[in-house]
Amino acid sequence: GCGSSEETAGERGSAVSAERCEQNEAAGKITYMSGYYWQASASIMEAIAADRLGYFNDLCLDVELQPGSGDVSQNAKLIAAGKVQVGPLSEQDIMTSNASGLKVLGVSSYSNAGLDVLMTGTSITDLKQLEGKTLGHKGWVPVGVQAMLAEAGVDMSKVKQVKVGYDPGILPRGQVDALVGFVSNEPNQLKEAGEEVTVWEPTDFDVPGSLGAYSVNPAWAKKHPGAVQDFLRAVFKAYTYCAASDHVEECIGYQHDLAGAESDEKHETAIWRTEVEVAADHPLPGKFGSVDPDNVAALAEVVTTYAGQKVTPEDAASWFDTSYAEAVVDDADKVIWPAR
Amino acid sequence: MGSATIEMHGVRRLYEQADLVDLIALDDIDLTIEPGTFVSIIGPSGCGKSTLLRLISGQESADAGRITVCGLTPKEAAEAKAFGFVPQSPALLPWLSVLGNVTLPHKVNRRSDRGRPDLEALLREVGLGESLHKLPAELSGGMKQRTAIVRAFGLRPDVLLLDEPFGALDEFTREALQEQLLELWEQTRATVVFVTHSISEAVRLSDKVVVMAPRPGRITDVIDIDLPRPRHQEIITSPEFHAYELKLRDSLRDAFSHGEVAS
Amino acid sequence: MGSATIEMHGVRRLYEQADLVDLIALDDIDLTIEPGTFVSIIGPSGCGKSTLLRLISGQESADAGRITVCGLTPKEAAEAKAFGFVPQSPALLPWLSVLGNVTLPHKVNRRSDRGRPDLEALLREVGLGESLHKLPAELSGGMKQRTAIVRAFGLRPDVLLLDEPFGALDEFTREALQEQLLELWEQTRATVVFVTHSISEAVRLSDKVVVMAPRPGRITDVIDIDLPRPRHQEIITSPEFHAYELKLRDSLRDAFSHGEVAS
Amino acid sequence: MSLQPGAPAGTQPAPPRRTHLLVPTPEQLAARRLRRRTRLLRPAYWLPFVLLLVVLAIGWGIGARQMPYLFVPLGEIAGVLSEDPAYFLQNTLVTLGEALVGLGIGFVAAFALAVVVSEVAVVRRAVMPFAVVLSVTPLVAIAPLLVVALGFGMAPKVVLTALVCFFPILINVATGLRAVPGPVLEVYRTVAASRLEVLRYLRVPASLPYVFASLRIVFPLSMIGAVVAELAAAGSADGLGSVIQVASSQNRLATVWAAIFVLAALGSLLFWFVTLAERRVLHWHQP
Amino acid sequence: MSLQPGAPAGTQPAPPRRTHLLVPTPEQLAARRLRRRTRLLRPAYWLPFVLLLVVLAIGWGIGARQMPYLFVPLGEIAGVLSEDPAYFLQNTLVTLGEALVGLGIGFVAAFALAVVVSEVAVVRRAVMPFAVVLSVTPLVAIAPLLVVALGFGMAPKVVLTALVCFFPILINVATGLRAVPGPVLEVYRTVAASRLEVLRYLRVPASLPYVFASLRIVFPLSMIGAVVAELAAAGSADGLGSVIQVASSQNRLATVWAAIFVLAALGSLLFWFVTLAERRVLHWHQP
Ligand SMILES: Nc1ncnc2c1ncn2[C@@H]1O[C@H](COP(=O)(O)OP(=O)(O)OP(=O)(O)O)[C@@H](O)[C@H]1O
Ligand SMILES: Nc1ncnc2c1ncn2[C@@H]1O[C@H](COP(=O)(O)OP(=O)(O)OP(=O)(O)O)[C@@H](O)[C@H]1O
Ligand SMILES: [Mg+2]
Ligand SMILES: [Mg+2]
Repeated sequence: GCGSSEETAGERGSAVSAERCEQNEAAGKITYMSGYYWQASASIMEAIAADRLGYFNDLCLDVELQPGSGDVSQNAKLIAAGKVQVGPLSEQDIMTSNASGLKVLGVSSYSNAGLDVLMTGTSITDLKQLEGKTLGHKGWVPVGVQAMLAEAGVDMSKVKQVKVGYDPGILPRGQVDALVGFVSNEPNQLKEAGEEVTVWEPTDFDVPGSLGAYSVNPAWAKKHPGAVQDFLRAVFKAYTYCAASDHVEECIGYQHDLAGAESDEKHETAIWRTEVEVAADHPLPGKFGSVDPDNVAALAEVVTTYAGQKVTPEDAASWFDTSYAEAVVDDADKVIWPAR
Repeated sequence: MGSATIEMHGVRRLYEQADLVDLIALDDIDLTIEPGTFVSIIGPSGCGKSTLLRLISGQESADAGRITVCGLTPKEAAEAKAFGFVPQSPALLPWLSVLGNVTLPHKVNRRSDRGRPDLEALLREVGLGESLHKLPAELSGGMKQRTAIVRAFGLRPDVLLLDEPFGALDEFTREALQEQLLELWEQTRATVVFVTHSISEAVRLSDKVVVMAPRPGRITDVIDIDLPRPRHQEIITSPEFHAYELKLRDSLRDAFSHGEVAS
Repeated sequence: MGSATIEMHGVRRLYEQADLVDLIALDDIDLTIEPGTFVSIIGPSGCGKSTLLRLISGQESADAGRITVCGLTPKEAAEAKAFGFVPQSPALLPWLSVLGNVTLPHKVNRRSDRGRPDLEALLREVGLGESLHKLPAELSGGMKQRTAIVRAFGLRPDVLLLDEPFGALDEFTREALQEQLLELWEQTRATVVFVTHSISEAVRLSDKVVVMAPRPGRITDVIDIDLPRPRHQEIITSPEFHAYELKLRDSLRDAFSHGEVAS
Repeated sequence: MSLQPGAPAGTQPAPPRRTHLLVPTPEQLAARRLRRRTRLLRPAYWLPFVLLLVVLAIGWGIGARQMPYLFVPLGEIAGVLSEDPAYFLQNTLVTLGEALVGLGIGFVAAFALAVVVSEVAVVRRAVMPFAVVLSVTPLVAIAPLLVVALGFGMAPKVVLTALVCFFPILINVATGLRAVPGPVLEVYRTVAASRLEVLRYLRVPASLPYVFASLRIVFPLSMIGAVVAELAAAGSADGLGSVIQVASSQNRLATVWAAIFVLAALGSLLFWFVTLAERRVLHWHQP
Repeated sequence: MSLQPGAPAGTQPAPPRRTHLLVPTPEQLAARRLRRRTRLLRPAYWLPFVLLLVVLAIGWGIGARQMPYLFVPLGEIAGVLSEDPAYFLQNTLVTLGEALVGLGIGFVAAFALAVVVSEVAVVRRAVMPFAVVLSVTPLVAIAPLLVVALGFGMAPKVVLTALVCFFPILINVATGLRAVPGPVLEVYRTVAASRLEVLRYLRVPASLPYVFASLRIVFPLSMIGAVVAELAAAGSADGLGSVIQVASSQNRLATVWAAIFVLAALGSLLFWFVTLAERRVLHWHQP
């Protein structure tokens, strides 16, 4: 390295050798697009923090942050088209995208627990009670939730499905009986509004998922493997930093600067804390930040069953490459910093 | 009610212009039109001929003076459906046939004391028998204007007002329509007020010609035409006719130079 | 080039109708117009007067026969900028001033062998001196038509074509414009072809009147008018004038009855 | 009648002398008839269109190869359409239904308001500024809120479509009701026609050409309104807008393009249908 | 000149006798002037509008109480606006910028095509059917694809706005270029004016009223286009469309309504601006 320590970040190339610095610079401008605006979610929050803490700069990475619209398929298209080099895509989304011809490569994740959940009124004590009732979703029901409902023995043909907007208030108002959401978002909103709901998590039904997964454009990754590694190095370090209770407020501050005055700090803090907690409760079997091959195989089956796209475990394995993440984390699950 | 007297005393009509000054469109008009007579009004453009018709038919009110039609105010006379009006353009409704155009005014003019005349016969009489069900777009200019005349006559009005009805027609069509107008009038003997630009037309048709001058709009002369009726087309080659034309021309020239009129 | 002879021999013009039958708009037209003469064309509506003008100016081609203007084909003559045209409506561009309207044709008509006349002087001569910079919307009908005439005269054309230029004007304005037209013509001595509906207008203006009849459009009579020039307004009250009017009227009546014309 | 002119050429049954007409021989006539009938079949008419079509199709093909995440080979799109036409038909009918019901409601409301507005100055002064504001408001942004207010099913889509169609109809009809020429009004005012009679016999018929002009705009617009509502606000997963949304979320681009093509074709059809209906109804009107 | 008519009334400097005019006394004149100047201030003009405004505001208030998840008290909306006006101003400028650039591009393209189409029949027959198809295509559905093709930043928004504005301008201008009266064309054809001259001196000026008619439509439409693009397409989080999207996802209804109100106000302003510009530029034109 260039002899700089962890504490004195901020000088260009301070955490990387001159040679590697040159290589990273050769990778050019790296466009990162978030999953959903500047929400304080895993895979967004730490990218913002890495930028603001100067980690990208320390590694000679020229990263430009772009907010995504929340449309997963569009994010996948942008990565496949090379308009975006790095972005969050859940492992199941990586599979469905590749299955429909969009080449994206999964490179990391924080946990096998999914964030997609189902919320119901407290009167629902068994998911089977949803038969004959109305279920609201934002365009489609995520495969994880579908798998959970199937595990619970629900006959989906007996559930009326409707597309709804962003307002979770329709659940307590009784316009729908069940509502698809994110574990970190809607339940917190409803709690804050003083509404009691039951949250059903697919993880509790042993349905595989993923949390905070990153994907990259495969052609670009092949050309610049060092840049992929160092990008992950920076965001992993930032994740660890922001996950520490002492730093949450600071990191939310960075997020708030980008999201603007209208962003609700309290709510964003709740999102971040929830997701970090889920990840901590369901750690990966392998190294921190890697991709679990067993999880991928299990997800391939779920996708084949519920997304209507045939994905063999072999295909699925070829769409992930865990070597980038494994190269930047040591055996004690500590991010290697500075780069060797 | 029968045919009707029109009386105007000291009538004045003002229009406020864009510069806030009042334009005197008509000033100090005194005119009595006997029942059943055919009166033409002639004068340069802008002398207030159309304004005069609008005052008689109650579409506008005078700013000074008094107007009566059969002893009623113009508005009352219009309510009593005393008027028929033929404008310069035929003003037919393009979506109605000739017959439809002629009968529509009756739908809005149900007056108890007179039945509806046989409009088809009237149309046939003016040579439109084969065009009853044609649309205006399929008619020549003269045919349209004949339809407009029958539309007004069909109302059997006490007062028939015509505002340059033949202005857009060529000379021969015009003469033919003048003849038909006279024949229809001789059947009904309504009181007719006929606005025209043409000297020979005024002489041919009228019992009396009112000459007007502009700025302000006023009556400068009233000339009686003592030619025998019925007046057929040949009359216009007669020396008496020519003499009346010359007399009217002189009177009109005065009106023009007095008014320093725009062309 | 100077003033120009127009010759037509056996000219015929057909229009295919909606029912696929050919309408003979003009048939067997033989006509020679001497250079510098003023020729009027009169006839019932639809007898092909406008078609004749369009053929002479090369806007349409004859289906049979031969037309020459100064020995050239009409298209060549138009390319050589031989024509000036005054339509029935003044056809001014509403966004240009009087002066702008009169000068625009020169921009598209740069002919080397004649300079641009003093258009402002010409406009002043016809009484538009104070209106040079007015827009058409601010002008009366007569003023607009005078602008259209100056626009054509300003081109110093060899052949001036006028298609019922005064049809929309009242009698007195019309007479005043006739006078101005004659004066301008006497200055330039262009060959003039003047289409009209009015008998007295044709007699007043022309050296020669061509009478046409419709169905098919054809020439039925050519009458020479041997009245002295300059002809001022008083001439129309003279007995000679009246005699010519009657003669032309008779000739026209024949054209009307022959043609069984629509009105 | 001493000098009664006859009817114009071609309108009398058989005038005695018709030398002004050059009746073609039966062979000529047949040739002319054929020429006219086959006018639209002549290459000069359809060739430019077909050529551009081919150029665009080739361009599309190249695009599909260059940007496979954006364009899809036309064959694939056709394949999707022909594989399950019932699916597309059913969803098309849903969207069409929403569009037409919304258009109907919007039309009745706009026409009624146009009549009131053109008759009562007070209402005009009150309403028209708001109508302008409504026309410039991006209704897409309101669509999600409408769902919340009106629940699922057709209601929010119909309301959005009605709102989208409202303004063009209002403006056109209000203009059309004023399109009665002054002299005609004078004629009927001299026989003391009531306001209602003037409205019924003069103003409403005179407004028909304007009504059709507005229909030519709002018929396709209503489809767009319904799709926007489905995209932004959807309730049930029916309709072409929902098809696009779901397929696009699953990266089934061929289905997305198939739905867009169906929409464009349907919109063109509606446009052409109004044009045809106008020619029928307004045979008296020559623009 | 023996009989030279003078100029019409009111246009000569000071005709000798003006008894046809009744010049009011200075007091009368002052009163009339005041009356005319204050015309728009008279209650008959603004009262109906204000009354309806009040009624709507009250209705809104009731709605806000009945459906709090849909309407927000106006006070709250005003609060949001006044709290951080810079935020709204900046986002408004972004959307306005996208809208105007897109409009500019769409205008130039549509005008150029209209000229070509009106001059060359072959191009007309080839292009017009596709223009109709384009006009009936729901571009919203294509917006996400445009982002993929064009990347982030203004490009996809500008292109979408240009596409939205394209058709109304094309149709209007193509009509306008044909609006030269026949007799005028005849006059200039008899002096053998070239096609280019006819285009430049006759057709283009004659089309101006139609150009303005289309601008009255597309100025507000361009704002809607930009917002739709922002709503449907990812990219930067700027612009009022993004404000609506983000706020709506966070259930900050007051901000959503504030942004919609800003959009409606801005659209009305653009509409009014075009109307004003038209009155200036087309002083020669009386519709
Ligand atoms: N509604 C109006 N507002 C203002 N001025 C008017 C109005 N109607 C007519 N005038 C003016 O009143 C005068 C008389 O107009 P009017 O139409 O009666 O003349 P006219 O004799 O019928 O002319 P023309 O022969 O051209 O029809 C003209 O100067 C005209 O400009
Ligand atoms: N472009 C055309 N297509 C078909 N028929 C035409 C065309 N132009 C003129 N005609 C027909 O040719 C005949 C002569 O028309 P033209 O306009 O020359 O008559 P005109 O003497 O000028 O009549 P008017 O006095 O009414 O102007 C008419 O029967 C007319 O219907
Ligand atoms: Mg008048
Ligand atoms: Mg003609």
